[in-house]
Amino acid sequence: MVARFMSLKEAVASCVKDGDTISMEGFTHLIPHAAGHEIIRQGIKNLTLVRMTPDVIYDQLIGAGCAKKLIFSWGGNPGVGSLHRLRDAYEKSWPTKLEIEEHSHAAMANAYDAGAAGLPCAVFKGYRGAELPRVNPNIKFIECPFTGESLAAVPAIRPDVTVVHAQKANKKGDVLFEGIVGVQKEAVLAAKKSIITVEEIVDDFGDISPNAVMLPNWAVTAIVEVPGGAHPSYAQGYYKRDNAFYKAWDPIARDRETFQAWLEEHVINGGPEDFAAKREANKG
Amino acid sequence: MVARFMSLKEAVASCVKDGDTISMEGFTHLIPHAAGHEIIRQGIKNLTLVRMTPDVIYDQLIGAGCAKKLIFSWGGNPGVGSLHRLRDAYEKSWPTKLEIEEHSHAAMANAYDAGAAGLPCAVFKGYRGAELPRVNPNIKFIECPFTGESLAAVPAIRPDVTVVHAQKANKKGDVLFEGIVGVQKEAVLAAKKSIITVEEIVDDFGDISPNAVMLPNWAVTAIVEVPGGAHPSYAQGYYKRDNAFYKAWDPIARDRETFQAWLEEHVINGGPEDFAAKREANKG
Amino acid sequence: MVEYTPTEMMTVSAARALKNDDVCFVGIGMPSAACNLARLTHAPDITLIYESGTIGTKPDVLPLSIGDGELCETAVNTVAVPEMFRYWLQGGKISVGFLGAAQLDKYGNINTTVIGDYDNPKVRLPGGGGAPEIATSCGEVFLVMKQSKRGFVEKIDFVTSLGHGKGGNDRASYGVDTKGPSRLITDLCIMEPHPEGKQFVVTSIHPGVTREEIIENTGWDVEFADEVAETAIPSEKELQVLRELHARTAKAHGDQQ
Amino acid sequence: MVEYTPTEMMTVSAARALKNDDVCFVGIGMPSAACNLARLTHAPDITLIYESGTIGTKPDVLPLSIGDGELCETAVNTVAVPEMFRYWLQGGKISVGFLGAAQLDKYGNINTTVIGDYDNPKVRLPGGGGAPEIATSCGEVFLVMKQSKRGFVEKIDFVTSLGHGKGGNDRASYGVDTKGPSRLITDLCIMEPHPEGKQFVVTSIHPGVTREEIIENTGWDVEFADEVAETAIPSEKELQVLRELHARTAKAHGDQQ
Repeated sequence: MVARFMSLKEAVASCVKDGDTISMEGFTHLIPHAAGHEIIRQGIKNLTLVRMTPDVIYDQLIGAGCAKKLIFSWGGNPGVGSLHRLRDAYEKSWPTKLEIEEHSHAAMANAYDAGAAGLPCAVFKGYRGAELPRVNPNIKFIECPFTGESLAAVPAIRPDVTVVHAQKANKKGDVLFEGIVGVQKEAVLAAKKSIITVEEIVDDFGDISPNAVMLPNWAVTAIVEVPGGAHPSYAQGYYKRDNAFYKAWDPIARDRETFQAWLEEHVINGGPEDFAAKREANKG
Repeated sequence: MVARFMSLKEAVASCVKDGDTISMEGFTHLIPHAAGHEIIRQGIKNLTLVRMTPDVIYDQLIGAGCAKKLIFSWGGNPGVGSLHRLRDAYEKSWPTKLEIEEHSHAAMANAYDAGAAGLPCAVFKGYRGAELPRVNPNIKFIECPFTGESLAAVPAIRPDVTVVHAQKANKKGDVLFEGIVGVQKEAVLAAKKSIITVEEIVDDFGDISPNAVMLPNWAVTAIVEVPGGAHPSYAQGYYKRDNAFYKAWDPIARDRETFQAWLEEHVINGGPEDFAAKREANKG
Repeated sequence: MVEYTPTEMMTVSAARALKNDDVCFVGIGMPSAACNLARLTHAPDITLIYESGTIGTKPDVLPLSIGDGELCETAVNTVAVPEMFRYWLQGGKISVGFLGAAQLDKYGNINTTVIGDYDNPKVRLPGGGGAPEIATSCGEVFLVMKQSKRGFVEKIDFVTSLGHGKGGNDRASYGVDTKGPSRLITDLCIMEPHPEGKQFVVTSIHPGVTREEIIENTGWDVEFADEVAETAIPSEKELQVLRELHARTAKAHGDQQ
Repeated sequence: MVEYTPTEMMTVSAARALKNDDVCFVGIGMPSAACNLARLTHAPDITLIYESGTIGTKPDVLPLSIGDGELCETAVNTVAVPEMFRYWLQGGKISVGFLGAAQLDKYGNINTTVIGDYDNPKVRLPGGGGAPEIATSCGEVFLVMKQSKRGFVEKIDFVTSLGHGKGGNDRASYGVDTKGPSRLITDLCIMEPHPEGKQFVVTSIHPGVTREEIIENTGWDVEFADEVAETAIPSEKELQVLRELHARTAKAHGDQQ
């Protein structure tokens, strides 16, 4: 079951279906925006979206009507403010009702770890004295069988599909992450299927550490070369975070019509090839 | 509490005391043999020795009478055979009685991970249908609060002192591991104090990956430069495993007198400086 | 006479609370400015950790997000996010957590989740992020926040992260053995928890601020210590370093922060 | 006519059981020889994983230990041991686990812990190591072991690692949903579990071996399948590659293995 190289269209069409639980990760760095656009273009609906920080990428998917539920731990546009599409869906059910399941970062990070590790739940020292357990039935407490200490437990995250962006794949389909690696490796290993967009496909990785953060080809489903595919997020070694876009997103998303016009122009009438220009524009 | 550079004698004298629980790790690679010899020379007793694979290094410590208890998951001389000093202590209480607590590798690896993570216990899918839980009261089972699935639990490993060997420290006292990194990082993070012997102290690490396997200086207690300090184990990039020594160990350890003569000559009358020659002899 | 803004006074006071050997878990915004100011002045060896996994980072400009490339490029090491939360935060390796809040009570319990009811909120805030476990796993917690009646309330709408709970030894009743909020730095003053009751007590007032201003901007009955100090004004060096940091940041982010 | 030893026949048979797309967790000794023989003959793309953390390793010589430098130097990636056991083994990423044993029963339960009583053993063996969880977490398990009455026993002294338990569906009663031992390769024959009872049944006999020899060297009542095949003899290529591998290994380790 070695990874197959394919187009983004083919990857999304063959891996993601209505009603799936999908995780698109990247902790500020390497967020798979191009793949998010493709999911919107293919009109996939009723997704349960999982992501620690549902920032602009999920604001777009939610505003486009792809999601029925969001599992998250921090929902904002980092350093800018609110996610207006997320709030509009949650507070006013536009364009559709959005259910939320809220956790802390520690809970989500542990839940991905547990998912990768094949466990049904994650056990950690969390939520002590916090109020989320009152409103989220997916937070429980168990006792350490040796010390009697109370420990939090949350269900493992096991997405149907995980979508992430990485710097490189080699010709065999092994994938290399570098820099802020977030929970990407865990999210891929926790999922039934995975789509990895990459900045480039190289012959081989050259002289890298034996302990580099990698996924071997048999642990990945689909690989797609999408230069700039993380924009407005960034890919270390390739291009910088487009902070101006994150700020510009605020007024775009604040208003339903402005958002829809943006979506029409940049997503519906766009394609993965548009991202290469964004990469060029944010170099250096 | 930044790491201090010191001599091996000073490091062991200031960190390790009678009755401590100590972990000396290194999964075949980077086993801290020079530090083991120093512990023997300082006559430290009643240690609880923790190690996944108590191979030759613990055979020496046990034979020298340093240990009262061994926590382990595989006790042999890899590819060669039995650990005769371990068996003599366990079966015939020579030179002192040795108590054992036995686990599987998965349990120990998870217990180190839990120790590093500040948890009182590790929870994992282990020991299913296996008989160790019958003879080891430190193996229990808990239920997943979401699925009801039975999961194994073992106490976290929290050593008083962890001793490991690494390739390099820089002048600030940050430590770099490369290659087969085993459970060393976890064992250090799980311990109250740590001693790291290194092949060399360099000005800086140069062009390494941001994701290299490292310990920052404030996470380490003592650093000692001991070239060749892992012999007869190996340090990738410096020297190879001395397989011939592992084979030669079998007849040395088989007999109490031969062992004692070896101990007198190579440990009691030896010192960390002897290891540099071993490094030279096993290059290439 | 040096001129400075209340926000600058707050940032400088927050920076001063940090020691050279601290290992500090840094939130974005005001905590990030204070921590980097400390690093660029009296605490050059301080270890700054961001939840994106960057350990010992030394950013030349303040990050807009918690995971800007600058953080990784200048770090001693960058680890995966599960490792950050498991080995480093939960593992008890962090001496100080630096947090802000939308709402705060006198025991240092904080709310960054919702204003109003959880299911039908007046304002839906971003949520807890790292805070619930930063608040309990770090050796101690510094809070930094502009003072106002809206933010400093008698009862917060939602306990995102535990402070001293209901006061006294309540925090320990949750099985938490860390110190919790040990300092609250505002644009008006510095408060510290009462040794027994654990409610915040004003221990230092910034120059030019009156007790009445503090009382007017606080939703609970303000307590003052028997001896209240006057906070030392920002030094020229502190202000210069802070302003240069902000100027570099604005330039790097392509516009005003 | 090609000449070969029973051990070579066993190793070649074990190697043949592996497929090109298998991800195989390899034990030291016989499993290591078989897996690398498969890689050097019909399964060039097989992924070999050793518990030391080396993923996709392609050693030119057989390692003496589970963590020889050769394994890391030729691997696609090397991960920490906790990650290996948590994400890769327990995470269900491994298709085949390859194990040997000191004692084995007809349901493929294995003992590598003690001969005799646990607390007062006749022989203290090295212990389980990775085996208890390899046996339950891999998609299926191949066992490879020289046949003898001492090793192939009616009742093993200690259940280090679960096979088919008491047979039938007993394995599943432990919450284990993997296949378990699906093949036992010895120097005399190949056995596979009965579809219902799960006891081992001889399905292929190595050339020149008689049924009597198998019965004499087995401590339980041997069952033969209705149709028992004759194992194909080692090909010249298989023998050549295996012998070259052993020769390189002996040379590299500085003496005879």
